[in-house]
Amino acid sequence: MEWLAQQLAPGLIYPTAGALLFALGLYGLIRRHHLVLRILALNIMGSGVFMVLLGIAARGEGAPDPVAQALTLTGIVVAVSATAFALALVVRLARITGQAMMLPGPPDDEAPVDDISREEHAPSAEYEREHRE
Amino acid sequence: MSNLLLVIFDLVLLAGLLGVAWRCLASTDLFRAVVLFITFGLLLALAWVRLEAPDIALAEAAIGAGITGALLLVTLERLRSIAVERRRGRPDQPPDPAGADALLHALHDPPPPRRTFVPALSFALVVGGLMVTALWHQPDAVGLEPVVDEHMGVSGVDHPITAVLLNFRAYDTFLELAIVLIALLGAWSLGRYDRLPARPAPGPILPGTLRLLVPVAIVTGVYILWAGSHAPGGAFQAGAILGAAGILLVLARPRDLPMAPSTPLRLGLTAGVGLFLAIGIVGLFIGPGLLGYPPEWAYPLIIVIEIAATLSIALTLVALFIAGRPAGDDH
Amino acid sequence: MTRVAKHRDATSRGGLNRARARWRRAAWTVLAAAVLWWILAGLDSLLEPLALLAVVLAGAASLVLPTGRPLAIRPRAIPGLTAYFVRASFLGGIDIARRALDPRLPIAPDFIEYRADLPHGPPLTLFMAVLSLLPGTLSVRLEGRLLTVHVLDRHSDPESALRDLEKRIHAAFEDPRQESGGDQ
Amino acid sequence: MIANTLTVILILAGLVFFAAGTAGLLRFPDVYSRLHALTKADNVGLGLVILGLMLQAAGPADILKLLLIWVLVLAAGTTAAHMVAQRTWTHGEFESDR
Repeated sequence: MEWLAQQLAPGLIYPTAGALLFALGLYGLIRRHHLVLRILALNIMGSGVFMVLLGIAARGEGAPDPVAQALTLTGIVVAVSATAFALALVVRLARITGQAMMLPGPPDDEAPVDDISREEHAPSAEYEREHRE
Repeated sequence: MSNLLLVIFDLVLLAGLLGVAWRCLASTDLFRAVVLFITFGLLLALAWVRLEAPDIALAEAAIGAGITGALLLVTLERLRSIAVERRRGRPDQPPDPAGADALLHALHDPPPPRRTFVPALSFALVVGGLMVTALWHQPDAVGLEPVVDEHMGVSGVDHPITAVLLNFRAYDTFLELAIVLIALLGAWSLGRYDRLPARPAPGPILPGTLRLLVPVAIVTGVYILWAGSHAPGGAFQAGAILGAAGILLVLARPRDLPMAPSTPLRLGLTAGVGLFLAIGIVGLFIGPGLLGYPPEWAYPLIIVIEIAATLSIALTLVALFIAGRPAGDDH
Repeated sequence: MTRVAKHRDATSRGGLNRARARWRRAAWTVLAAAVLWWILAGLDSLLEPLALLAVVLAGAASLVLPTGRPLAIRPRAIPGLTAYFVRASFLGGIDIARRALDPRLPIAPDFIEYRADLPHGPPLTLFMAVLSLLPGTLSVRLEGRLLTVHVLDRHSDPESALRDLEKRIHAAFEDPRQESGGDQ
Repeated sequence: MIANTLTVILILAGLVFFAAGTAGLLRFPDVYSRLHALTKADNVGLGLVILGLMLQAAGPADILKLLLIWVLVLAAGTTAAHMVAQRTWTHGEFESDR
């Protein structure tokens, strides 16, 4: 019982769960195609990293390590800004190409990728108009 | 007994977190994924409380769950409206039903192809396994807590996290404010302000609630800022609360709300970085070095920087939600 | 702030009334903000610069935000109304909990239309807000004074409960149609 | 001692309401009915929890703080329920919804 409680101390299971969250996010990042889902996966990976940091900071006796906590706090604000920028990029991409996905690679698709991208990625009328002004 | 209860709490919470994250990343419907992600953020805030990190719990609840959730939802709404617009066509553009269908379809991501299953799973397992192994074999770190404790006297504040953020590691915080600003510049460089797609429901209820909530958010935000010098709180959390209030206002868009003019808006957006840098450079010339303060001046300087940073963070979060340069820019 | 100035210049009696109501509201907001600071931080920090900043900002926000119509609730009516709300929301919770936990799920959802004879402004807003706390009713949409209400059980006679609520709110407010004639 | 017992009873009763609200959220057939479950049951649940915590409060400021939390959640909950109901009325249920 005593041994089990030691193995389940917050300083150990939270970092472990953080590592699992990171791995889970990585798995989602590789497998999903929609860019918004990929951004969610990146955020979950980030949360895993925060959990590892804070879990380790809470190890041992006494107050948790304030430097790790301050770093995490900084990280959360950076994460939300990066997410916002990434989402703005996704919207822009959708506006120009009509796609919010990573285009699948050639072996997946009958049409070679270049055919799609040449037409779709050409500056749209809207893009032109905006940059003429 | 209480120990056992806590262990059960930990296990249930972590299982819930992993389960929600899994369902979020596995869902084919994006709206569902976003809602699950918001739930994930709220559970995460609970985990931070359990790890004795109330500062981060505050920030996570306000930013991770609240503001990121709002950003994601408005993005889905934007993607939907782009699809509708494509289908209808615009004066200078013929309708494009194929593209519109692709995009509408894209709000439901199909299940991933089978062939990526094994490589993705094995890669994730290897990385996760390595991390867990490393974490289990790491010695109990002493951490920097004693060092911070020793120097609290010269930091100018009584809360270790604020001391680290605004004094001991002011570089990090300064650069972080710069990154937040750069993210906004990036979003602005993508195009002009484009109208929010979702119109709020008309009627008296929302304005009535806003009249109650906005003053409360202002007082609470400033209180959190004030509390940061001796208790959990500070510029980031305060900025997040005020930013959330700003996003609510933008969403409700009361007709007669004056829009912030461009120049003050830009000054406000850069106030945090600018003031931080100015004070930091003064420090360079009078002795304590770049981004250092003389101990007797530390408290007032930290408060002034924090006020500016709060303003900048709040405004930047609102601007990132709106995305795109302000409309008033061009005329 | 410019809007406030504009309102002061307004020559019509309604405009003057509105400007006065706006400043009165700002004063109340400042007071409420001070109380809120006391609740959050304690009394001894109320004179610190940041506390003053918070209070002033809250007051300024109430000046900038669209005001809506002046609140003309009778102070004497507040305790009675509050007690009614607490009781009603408690009954509403019990009612919903009973229905949700009952294995037969005894609900018969439906929409009804209800014509509220309350003036626009705080009385009607309060009516719509509180309606959603009563047992089995949820306000969905307002068009003019015609309210679409979702009822959880159409056999439970929701109309009489709504009429009762309306009567109470009506009694608690001074009728702004008589108090400030310039208000549209 | 009596205060502590009462606190435990009130909080447990509050949890029952939260559970009932969640049951309603899962069992009710459409968006509107689920909104009923969420707003009403959770308001009472939170009210009971807050009442229980008030018995443990250190002073009037703490009591008012708890009361304020309840009022704010009440206002936000009613507003959110109304907004969701109204959006559903004009736009229909989300495609993803059941």
